[in-house]
Parts: sequence; C-alpha cells; structure tokens
Amino acid sequence: MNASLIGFEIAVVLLGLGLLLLDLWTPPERRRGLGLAAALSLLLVLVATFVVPIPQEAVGFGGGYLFDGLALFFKRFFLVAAILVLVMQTEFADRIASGLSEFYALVLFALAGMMFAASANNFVMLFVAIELITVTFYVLTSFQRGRQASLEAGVKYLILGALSSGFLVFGIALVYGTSGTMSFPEIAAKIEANHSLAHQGLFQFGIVLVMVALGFKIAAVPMQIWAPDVYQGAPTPVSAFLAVGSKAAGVVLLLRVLLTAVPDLAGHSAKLLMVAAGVTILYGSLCAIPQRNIKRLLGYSSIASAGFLLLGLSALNLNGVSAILYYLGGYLFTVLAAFLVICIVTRSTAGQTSQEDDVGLFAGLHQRSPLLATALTLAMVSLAGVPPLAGFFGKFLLLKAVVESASSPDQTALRSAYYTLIAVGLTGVVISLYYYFGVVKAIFWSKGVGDLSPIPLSLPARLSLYVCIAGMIFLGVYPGPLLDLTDGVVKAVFK
Amino acid sequence: MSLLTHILGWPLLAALLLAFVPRNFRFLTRLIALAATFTSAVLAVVMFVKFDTAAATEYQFVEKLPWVASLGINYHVGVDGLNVGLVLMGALVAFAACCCAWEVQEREKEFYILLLAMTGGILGAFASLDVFFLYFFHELALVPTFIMIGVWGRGEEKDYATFKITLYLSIGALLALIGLLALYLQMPEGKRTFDLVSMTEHFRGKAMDGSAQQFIFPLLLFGFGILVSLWPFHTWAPLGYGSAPTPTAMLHAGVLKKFGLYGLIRIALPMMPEGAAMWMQWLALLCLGNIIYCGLVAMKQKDLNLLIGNSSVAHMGFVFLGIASLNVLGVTGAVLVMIAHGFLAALSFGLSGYLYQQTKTLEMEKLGGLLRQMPFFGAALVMAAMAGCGLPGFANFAGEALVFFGAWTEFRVVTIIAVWGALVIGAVYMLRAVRNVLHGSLPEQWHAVKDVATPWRRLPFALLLGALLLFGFYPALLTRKIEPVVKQIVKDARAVLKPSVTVGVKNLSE
Amino acid sequence: MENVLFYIFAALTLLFAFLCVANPFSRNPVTSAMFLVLTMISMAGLFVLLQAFFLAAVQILVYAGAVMVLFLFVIMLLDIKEEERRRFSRFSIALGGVSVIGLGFILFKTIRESKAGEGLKLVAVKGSDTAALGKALFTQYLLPFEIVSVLLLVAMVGVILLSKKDLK
Amino acid sequence: MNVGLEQYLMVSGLLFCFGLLGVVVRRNLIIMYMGLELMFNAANLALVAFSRFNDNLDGQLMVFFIITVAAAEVAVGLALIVALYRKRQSAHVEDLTTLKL
Amino acid sequence: MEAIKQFFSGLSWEQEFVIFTTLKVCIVLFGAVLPIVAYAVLVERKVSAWIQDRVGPNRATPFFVKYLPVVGPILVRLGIFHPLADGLKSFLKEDFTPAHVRKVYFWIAPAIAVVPAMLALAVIPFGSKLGDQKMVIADLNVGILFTFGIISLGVYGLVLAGYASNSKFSFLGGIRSSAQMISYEIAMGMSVIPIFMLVGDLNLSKVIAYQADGAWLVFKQPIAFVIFLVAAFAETNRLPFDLPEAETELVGGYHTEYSSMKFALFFIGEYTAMIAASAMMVVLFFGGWTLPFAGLNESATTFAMGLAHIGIFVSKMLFLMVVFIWVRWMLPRFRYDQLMDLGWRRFVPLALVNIVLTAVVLWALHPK
Repeated sequence: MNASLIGFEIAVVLLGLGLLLLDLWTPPERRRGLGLAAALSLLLVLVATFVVPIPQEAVGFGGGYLFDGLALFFKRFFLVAAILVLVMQTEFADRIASGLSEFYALVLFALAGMMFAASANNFVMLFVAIELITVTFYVLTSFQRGRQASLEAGVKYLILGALSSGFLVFGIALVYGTSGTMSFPEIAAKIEANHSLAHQGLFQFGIVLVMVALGFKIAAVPMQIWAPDVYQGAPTPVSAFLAVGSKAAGVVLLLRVLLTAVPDLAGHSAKLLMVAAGVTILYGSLCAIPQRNIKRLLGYSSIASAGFLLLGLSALNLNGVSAILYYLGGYLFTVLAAFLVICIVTRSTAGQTSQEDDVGLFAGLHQRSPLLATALTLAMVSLAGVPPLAGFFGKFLLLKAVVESASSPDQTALRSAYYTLIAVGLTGVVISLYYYFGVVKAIFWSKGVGDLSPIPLSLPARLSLYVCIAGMIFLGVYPGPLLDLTDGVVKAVFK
Repeated sequence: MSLLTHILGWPLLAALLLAFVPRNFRFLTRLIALAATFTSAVLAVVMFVKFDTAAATEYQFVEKLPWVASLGINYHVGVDGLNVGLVLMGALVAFAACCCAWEVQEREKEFYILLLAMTGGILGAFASLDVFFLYFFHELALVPTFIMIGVWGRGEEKDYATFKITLYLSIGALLALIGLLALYLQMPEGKRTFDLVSMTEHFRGKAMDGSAQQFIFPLLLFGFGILVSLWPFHTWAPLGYGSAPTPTAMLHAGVLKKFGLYGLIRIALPMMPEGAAMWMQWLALLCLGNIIYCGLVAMKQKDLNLLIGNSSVAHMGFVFLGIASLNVLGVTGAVLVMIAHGFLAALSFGLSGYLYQQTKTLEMEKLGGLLRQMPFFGAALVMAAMAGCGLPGFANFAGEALVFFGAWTEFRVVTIIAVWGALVIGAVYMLRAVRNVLHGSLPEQWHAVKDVATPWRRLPFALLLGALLLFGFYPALLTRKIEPVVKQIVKDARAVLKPSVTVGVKNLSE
Repeated sequence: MENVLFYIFAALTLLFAFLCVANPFSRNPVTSAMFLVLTMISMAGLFVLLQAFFLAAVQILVYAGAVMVLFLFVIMLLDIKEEERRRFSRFSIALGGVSVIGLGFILFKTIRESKAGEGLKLVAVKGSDTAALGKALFTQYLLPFEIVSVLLLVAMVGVILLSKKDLK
Repeated sequence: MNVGLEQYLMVSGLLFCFGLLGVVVRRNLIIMYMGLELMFNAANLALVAFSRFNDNLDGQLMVFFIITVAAAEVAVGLALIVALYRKRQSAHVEDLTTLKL
Repeated sequence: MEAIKQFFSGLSWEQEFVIFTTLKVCIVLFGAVLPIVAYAVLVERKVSAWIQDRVGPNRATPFFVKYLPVVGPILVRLGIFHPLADGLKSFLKEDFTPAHVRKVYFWIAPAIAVVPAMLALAVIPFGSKLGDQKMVIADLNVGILFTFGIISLGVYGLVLAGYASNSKFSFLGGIRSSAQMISYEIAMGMSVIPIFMLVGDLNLSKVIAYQADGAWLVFKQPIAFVIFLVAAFAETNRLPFDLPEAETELVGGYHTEYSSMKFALFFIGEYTAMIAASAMMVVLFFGGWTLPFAGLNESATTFAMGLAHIGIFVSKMLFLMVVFIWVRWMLPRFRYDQLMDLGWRRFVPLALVNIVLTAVVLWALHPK
C-alpha cells in the first residue's frame, strides 16, 4: 500500500535499526565510527531525495500522509540537520559513558519522527509523529546520566513535554468532536460548508490547546520555560537537534494545522498569535542578557527565534510563511555551527573549569583555532541578524511580511497591533545584538586567557564547519535560489 | 564590471584576503589594506574626473545585476551628481583612515579586516541604487564600527560607549529599515521592486497615498536622523567618537554618518513630498538643537575628542537646516557641507588621534604650547579649526553659506539663530581648543613629544587638508554636479507645496 | 438504568481523580496511585456505558494493569517518603487553584454554550466494535500504528539505557 | 435528566482540570506525572464520547494510540525519575536546582 | 411451577438480566468456586503426600462421622473434612495486625487479591445453556481482553500486601510478584493472539463454537498452549515460579505478616486464580464444554444436556487443576533471573514467532 511514499522514512528507520544491530558486532573502540557511517548513509538518503523521482503531490495511508513540496522541503531540512548532528555526536562520543550506538540510533528515530511530522495530514499522524520526537528526546536529553544536569534537564523536559501532550490530546479531542473528523483538509472543508463551526467555542478552545502544545515544540510563550534548562543540561548535540529539528517539526505542524485545517480561524486568532510572538521575543531577548552559560544563552536565543517565527505566522500572508521557511533554513546552519563549536571547545576544556559551558571558555579561541572562532563569530553575528549572513535576510523577510500586513488594506483593524508588534520585534533585535556580541567579545578579547593550546579538529568536523559557514554566507549573500524555492513551495501548498 | 564595483569591491576583497594571511605577517597585512584603499581612492578620483557633469542627473557607471528576482532586489550601483562627491569623499577618507591606522598595535589583522569591511560597506551604501543593498551595505559598515569601538576603543567609558552606540544606531537603522520596507510595499503588487530608480520614477508618476506618507516619512526621518545624531538623539555621538580608535572615528564621523542624510535626500524627500512638507518645520527646529545646544555643550568640553565629537554633531545641524529649507540652494549646500564635513571630521579625529598617541591624554588643561614642539601638527590643527569655524577658503564655508542662503528664504528666525550659533559658538570653542592645545607654555612632560615626522605619516592629513582647500576654493567642482540633481529632487519634494513658495533663488553656477 | 449508572460512574471517576491529586487526608504517593487506578477502572465503566468495550478492556489492561503497576513499582522501589515534611507554598496552591478553576470555568461555559451534544444520540454498536477498530487500525491507520511501534522501540531502548547499571 | 454528550464532556473537562491541578500544585514528580495521566484520560473520555455520539471510529482509534503512547511515555518517564532519584535522593521539583542562571 | 414461569415471562429484559446474573454469580461463586478452592487445598495436600510417599491429611472428623460404618473411616482417611477444619481455624484464629504496618493497605490488600481472580471467571462460558440462559455470566465481545485486564489487576493485591506489611521480606515479595506478573502477562497475551487470528473473534463463546466445529485448539496451536500454560503458572505464582513467596529466601513473601482470615483470603485468591487459569485453558485450548462425540458439540437443547455440558467443563477444568498441583510437587523452584530470562528471552520471542507463523499459514491457506 503506497509504501514507496514513505521510502525515505523507511530508509531512516531501517538505518536506525541497523545501527542497533551493528552495535553487537562492533568492538567498543570502533563504535564512534558508526556515527560517521550513519551520517554518510543519511547523506545518501539526502542525495536520493534529489535523484529519485518524486510525486508532485500525493496522499497516502488513508489521507493521513501527505507528500507535497512543504513536506519535501522539511524532510531535506531534517536530513541535513541530522547529518550535522551525527557528526557532532561523534565529536561528543568521549563523554558518553555507554550506549554510543543507541545515541546515534535515537537521533535517527527522532529524525524519522520529524520526517513523518513533515507529512502529517491528520491529527493522528500529528500526535504520533510528535510523540515519537518528544519521547526520543526525553531519552536523548538525559543521555549523560552520570551528569546530574543532564538528568534534571531530562526530567524537566519530560514533565513539560507530557503536559503539552496532555493539552495536545485534549485539544485534538475537542477539535475532532466538534468537526467530526481528524483530517486537516476535511476540517477545512467542514468549516467551508458550515461557517458556524469555526466560531464554536469548543472548536476554538481545541485549536488553542493544540497551538499551545505546538508552541511547546518551538519553545514559544507560554510553553517556553523548558528551553534554557534543557539546552543547558542536555548533551550538546542533543541541544542542537532540539534547537533545529524539533523546532522545525513544530513549525511545520503549526503551519499544517493553522493554514490547512483552519485557515479561516488563523485570521481570527491573529491577535493571539501576535501577543504570543511579541511576548516570546521579549522574553527570550531580555532573559538572555544576564546569561553566562553559552548553551543557556542559546536556549533563550532560541525562544526569541521562536518569537520571530511566530511573527512570520502572525503576518497572515504567504510571504510570512515563506519567510519562516527561509529563516529556518538560515537558522539550521547558524545554530548547528554554534553548537558544533561549543561541542568541540568544551571537549578540549572539559573538567578544567568549575562552570561548564561558560562563555569564558571561549577566551582566546581565535588563537586556539581560528576556524572555530570564525564559525562561532559568524553564527553569533548571523543570529543577531547582521548582514551579510543568513540570519539577516531571514529577519528581513519576516519583518517585511509583517510590514506588508500592516500596510495592507485588508488588515486595517489590526494595523496598530501590527505596528506594536514591529516595534517589539525591533526591540528584540536590538537587545539581541548586545548578548550575541558578548560572545564574540569573549572569543576575541577576553582578559586572563589561561589555556592557549591549539584545538585539534577532525576532518568531518572541519567539513561540517565549512558547510555551515558556507550555508550562512550563501544564504545571506545570495538568497535568491532558496527564496524562490520557499516561495514556490508555499504558494503551491497553501494556495 | 563598472568602475564603482571596483571601488567598493577591492576593499571587500582585501578583507576576505586578509582572513587568510597569517597573523604575524603584520607588514603584509597593512600593505594589503593600504593597497586596497589606495586603489579605491585612485579609482574614485578617476571616476570623479571622468564623471560627465553635463549629464549629472543621469546615473553613470551603472551596473545592474538581478539578485533576488522574486523580491525585486538587484545589485544596482551608479552615481549621479548627488553621490559622486560622496563616493569620492568616502574613498579618500577611507584611505586616510587606513594610513592613520598605524596607531593600532594589537590584533591588527582583525582590525584591518573590519576596517576594510567597513570601507566596502560605506562605499557600497553610497553607490547603491537599490534600497535593499543600500541598507545591506550600511549595516555591513555599521557592525564593524561597534566591534572596533568595543575592542580597540580607549578610555574608561569604552564599554558604556559601545553599548550606547550599538543601541542607538541599531534602533535608528531598524526604524529606517521598517520605513524602507513600508516604502517598498507601497508599490503596487507585481511591480514591487527595491530598485531606487524605478521606485522614484513610480512615485513621481503616481504620488503615494497621503496617510502612508504620514507614516513612513517620520520613520525614515527619525531612523536616519538617529544615524546622523539628530538632536535629541545625538548623545551617542560624542561619547562614541571619544572612545573610538582613530580610524574608526574618522570613517564613521566623516563618512558613514552622512549615510542618513544621503538617505533623506535620496529617498525620503522625492518620494514623500507630503510627509516632507509636514515634517520640515519640525526638522528646522530640531536642527537648532544640534547647532546651539551641542555647540554650547562643545564649549564646555575639557577633552579635545569630546569637543570635536560635539562640534561634529553641531555641524550636522547645518545639513539638517539645509535639507529642511527644501530649496535648491539649501539642499545643495547641505550636500556640500556633508562632503566638506567628511574631510573635516576625518582630519580632526585623525589629528586628535595622533595627539593622543603622543601624549596619552586629550585633556586640554594638561596640554599647551605644543605648536612649538609640533609645527606640522599645529598648523594642520589650526587649519582644521578654521575650517570648522567656517572661514572662507575651506569647503565648509561654501556649503554653510549656501545653506544659510537657502534657509533664509524659508525660516528667517531659525536662520538668524543658527548663523549666530555657527559663527559665534563655533568660533569660541574652536579657538579655545586651539589656544589650549597649541599655545601657552609647554608643560614639562611634553618636551619629548614628536611632530608628525615622515612624509608618509603626513600624507593622510595633507590629503584631507588638500581636499578641503580644493573644494573650498573651487566649490563649483561639486556644486555643478550636485545642483541639477537637487533641482529635480526639490521639484519632486515641493510637488505638493503651494506654488507661492519660492523654489530656490537662482542657479549658483551662473 | 443507564443514566443512573452514568451518574454513579461519573461521580466515582471524579471523586477518585480528585482524591488522586488532592487528597486532604494523605499525601502518600501510593494512595494517589491507588486512587488513580480506581479512576481508571471507573472510567472503564464509562467506556462500557458508551459501548466502547474494546477500549474499556484496553483501558483496564494497559492503564490499570500495566501503567499504574509501574507507578506503584517505582514509588515502592524508591520508597519515596511522603511529602508531608514539606509544606506547600500557599502562593503556588492559590495560583494553581485559581488558574485551574478559571480553566474549568471556561471549559464549563464553552461546553454549555456550544451545545455539543445537540441532536446526537448514542447509536447502538452493531456487531463487534473490535473488528471494526482492528480493520481501521490496519488499513487507514496503518502508518501511525507502525510509527507507534517505532516509538515503543525507542521507549524500550531508552528505558534500558536509563536504568541499566554502569559497567565501570 | 437524560445523559447526553454534554454530560460526558463535563466529566472529561473536570477530569482535565483535576489533572492540571495535580501538575500545578503538587511538587512530587511522580504525583505530577499522575496528574498528567489524568489529563490524558480526560482526553480519552472526550474522544470516546465524541466518537460514539458522532458514530465515527476515528476517535476511538485515537484513544488507542493515546493509550499506547502514554504507556511508552510513562515507561521512559519513570525510568528517568528513577535515574534522577538515584543521583539526587529526591523526587521533588524544588530539588531540581542544578540548572540555574 | 406455572407461577414461576408466569413470573419470569412477565419480567422486562433488564429485570430478567439482573436476576439471572445475580443467580449465576451466586451459584458459581458459592456453589462452585469456594468449594473447589477448599477441596483443591485438600487435593494439593493429598497429591503432595502421594508424590512424597506419605499419607497426607487423614485425621479431621466431625464427632459423628467416624462412627459411621465403612464410609466413615474412608471419608476420614481421605481427609474430606480437613478443608472444613481449615476454614474454621482461619476464622477463629487471632487476627493479628502488627504495629508497624500501614493499616489501610494492610486490610485492603487481601481483598484486592481475591476479587480480580473471581471477576475473571465472569466471562468464561462454563456450559452451553440451561433453559434459555446462556451459561456464562457476561458474554462479552471482548471477553479475553476483559480477562486479561482483570488478571492484570491481581497484581495489586500482592504489591500492596508487600508494601503495607512494611517489612523487607514482604516488600521484596511484592516487588518480585509485580515484575513477574507483568512480564508473563506479555507472553501470555501474545500467546493467545494466534487463537483469535484463527477464530476471528474475541468472544469466548465463539472460540468454543470454533472448536466444536473442528479440532481443539490445543492441537492446532501447541506452542501457544505451552506458552500459556507456563505463563499461567507464573501468573498464579505457583511453583516452579512462586518466587514472590519463596520460603527459603523470603520467609512467606508478601504474606509474611498476615494471619488468620486475611491470610486465608490470599490463599483463596491463589486458588481462585488457578481455577480461572484452568478454566481459561479449557475454553481456549480444550474445547470448553464440548466433547467431540455423543452430540455434545451442539449447544444444549435439553436441561440434562445443559447439565452434562457443565459437568464436562468442570471435569476438564479439574483435570487441569490437578496438573497444576502435580507440577508444583514435581519441579524445583526457578531462580529469579532464570524466571525473567525464560519469560523475556524465550517465551516472548517464541510467542512472536508463533504469531508470524500463524499469519503466514493463514495467508497461505486463504490468499485474498
């Protein structure tokens, strides 16, 4: 039964199972290499997504699985992210006490979940995919169970994740109950046929609950509290995958629900989205200011980014959605570069400072490894939204979409709200400059640099860094191709 | 490739190249930086000479490449009478700043990379005919500024200054960005483009919606205004310049700051006449704040750098006044002042930087009698002070005179006050500075200071002074190019004003 | 009779649920767990009243029979001392109480106002609902089913990793 | 009063609130987790009621998935709590203090 | 008689349901289960005695019986009256509650141990028909699931007993039992899946009907039967898997601290669970109340035939119970890790293989 549709996912799951099995016959000292093997295999899958003939748009499995441009975009996105994360994991391998192969395999399973999420077309698929991701991350987050921080992060993620799941299922129940169907297009059709449905209290309540739950995935207010703790406590590659993969999965599901299932309601809840976006941006930016722990800082920065993603959503136009995709594309390289550097640097300084992952660890990095220093600097600058890097163009597009809504004649009622939102967004950008440059400053100009030994870099790590840097610069300097792609995808999917 | 692309491309290329030069090749580093800025300066001069003054309203040396087709973003550079002088000024100042960069002794590699990036950004910002790239290049120049101040800056308030300048300028830039985006979105769907030329054409043919103008114009005015240290958003400037390393201060105060003014003249005025008509009165009042208030503050300064910083803010007042007058004389004068002040500010900061290098202090009370010790330096400083006061013979005079003539027809009271401020206050603080630094008895501790000795070191100062004098004695070199363009802009900007209001007096070049 | 049974089961469900999370007499986790078991069982009763026999059985089998035993198991294994030595912060209780009551009120109101059940009648199940469920599960919902199996694998791997002894 | 969908929803809603109450007020991780289970069950009840009253099987299938997933989640969650307890000798939220500013 | 018929025919469906269900429950419980439990204990003692070459209980007698000629001494020798004496003893003994226990749970636990086992019997069809009444208390569509659900609740009694006793032996016993029961429930549950794949229904009456039409399932699904049988031993905590109460390690396991009637309840619980397990096996594997001759495969039409069916069912069940008892005294106790190993690494995979095999065979026989 149209199994070929899920060929990529099947490949990923099989790869994960294969890793678990291979572990049995691989001597411990060579297990680290399994990660690279997995990364290479994923690279093949990624190549396959370009080579294999792919249907333009296809629905399968009782309408629950949708293969369209958006799905393909996100599948490739997740694959790239997972490849880089796997490389990062091999760099991290020394700090994993046991279960290295499982460490790799779980990432693959999470990846499969994300890829399924990209194609979810009804609430059952949404729920199942999201849970596959979340449960995998519970384990991954607490993978370093010798470290108390890792365990605490896991527990925090667990409780809040389960809470959001609770909201999710109750929301799904209400939406299903009032509309009588689980499928996104059918819900849209029902609303089309009977407009009063969209205004029914229970239906709206259900949608809000679902939104809140998806907000957890992308770390948006009011479900953002976990992010800093979990980013800080989790093993670095896991934080990276959370920041990129899990967040993007939340975004794609949010898009599917809001734009496919309830396009009408999305318009009604614009104010809600705006408030969420604004508060998220402010919360993330303001709380990041006093942080000294780099991973925690990135946690808050990821909250702020979630706010920007919501900003694009609350623009309520297709350009906003396209901007979201673009922003995510840049975010992928930027954040992964940052975490890769953190991963490598903290490895070589592990145990030397009482405060792990402190920003101070980067003191003198430019002398120890210019490549790492460059990559981290570029990442920070890109996150801050400074040209000519990817982050700048992403934020530019997002702001453009919002300004577009603000000045469009259809949205006169919301005009002042949009202006406020823009102001908030700008404030966020300005504040973020401050703390991102704090990191840059630490890299180049911190005082009292102790250790100046050079940091060795493995070939895969080096290559990944080059890829990230190239991605950041290319997307910032020559945004044309990706923008055309995202525009095309969005226009084709959401009409 | 167009000459312009070369002018702005070489510094950027050199920045990239420097990234691969080993850290300890210090000579090579500096050589590359100097060569790149020198090339662009020479090319800029070539461009200036080859510029066809007769066709000043046309864009020349144009290069246009599609960049992001779906959004209508193009790499589009070109100069007309308005920005040709600015590009020249930028390139010259960049070269001078690069020459002055010898004071930086640590982490030279990073410094030069940032300096070159900034140079490229500045030149790109002035040469771009695409709104997106305009902003893009400006940001590219702005961010290195923050870093350079934060890292190589001096003084106890360095961190605070960095923070403040970052905050202010980012806010200003982002406000402007929103304004520009809104502008872009005012174009009808399907025809949307960031191309400045087409946008201007479009709005010339079909005026923008009034309410949109009321909204966008202040965004641009204050966004750009903050970038130019419009009173009361000017406080970042003296502080920032006081803490900045010399080349940065030269480049920023001299060139980058003019970007906001350029944006106002190039974008805001012609496209949004209604907005301009409404806000120009206020601008005229605010610019008094710059001229008088900041002039008075400058008088109180004990630190030479802060004094120059404040005076630079005060000078911006003249430009604002010229723009506010919204007639050919005033705006032409404003552009002239922009260029003249670019050279002047660079010169002043370069000199004060040299002094600081020698004495490690800029407190005027501790200095004195240095003229005897450093004749070249003294002479240059005196001339800079004279230019700052607006004495004839320097380019500033020409510009300021035009501004006052232009403004006189529009706001008499304001002009009177401004003239008084310019002549009296400006003269007072400049001359006091000269007296305190150069004259009087030479304190014991400064017996060892050395003058700018080698021709090599003198080059930047000589170059800037030369430019000031050249355009001072022969302003038509610029005005002839500027004026036709300004005429068109003023015509656009005045489109909605009552015809009874005079449109300029007469052509200057006649 | 069905109405009476509904009210009985509903009342029991709610009572047990409340006692599970906010038992005024005991803060012993075991007590909470046992009340949760009772909640599950009463809910299975509600399921039966809704003629969802399969799910009623699954509810008891999985929740009461496996999940809650796991809870009990863990509580005992850890021998978690009762919370009573710690005092609740008044603030958090008040805040939680208020927010939950607020949420309840909103829910109550929306349910009331949306008149969800209007015109809907419980239709008697024809034949075996298990067969219908099974058919749907293996045709329309095959993919989620398979994904859940991956999820279970992940959970298994995760649990083993998290709880096995270090070999050092 | 005849029992209809509304009554079932009321029960489900109240159950949801109780679950939330447990999560918000209680500080023992395991009891908080039980509150979460209650929330899941509230959703299950609502789904079954909706499914039966609409005569549509999707809801019951969803319940099936929810129960399965919840079981998996509980397994992982409890393993985690046990692992933490071994390190920390506590299962209280207030004791999760390592990760702070 | 007429009046009674009149009475019944005048009842509404609901009233009839309630009355007959109550009747069935009472009869099954007090007429069958409790006596069987009582005498199962006796059989247990007697069988163990025979196996160990002893005489076994042969003393208890009401004061008059031994004076009966011939029959009296035989009855006494057989120990017929021991169960009565045991029951009396458990009622009369001091009901001692140790000071350190958790009172509430200490009291509840024995009850919880008994109830599920008894509930599990509710769905088992112990005969075809008596008159118009089906001989099953609740003929559920999801019968088997219900049974498994209920059986899985049985673990609470033991766990709580262990917890409530607040002593380490009891506690370890409780923990062991919960782990053991949960583990084997999986193997057990999976072992019966092939049966329902063959039958196509979860209703136990249908399972019997299926076997009436063909061979008993024990022949079609021997692997399933073996797994089920072994799992049943583990589920009922019988030797060789009685780890929760292993005397040599844990004294009495979870019931160390119990005495008198509360202890007796555990005992009843264990034997009721045995009854339930045997009954399940009869239904699932041995054709329930059917016998493949004398027309006994058909549903009863006469009252006598109905009774005969019940008799057949009970006999099969008793036979299996004897097997339970027999095994107990023949096999030594496993070690705990062996037990877990057996469950997880032998039976679970085996059950899975069995499912796949059945599926393949079914697919081969009935290709779509």
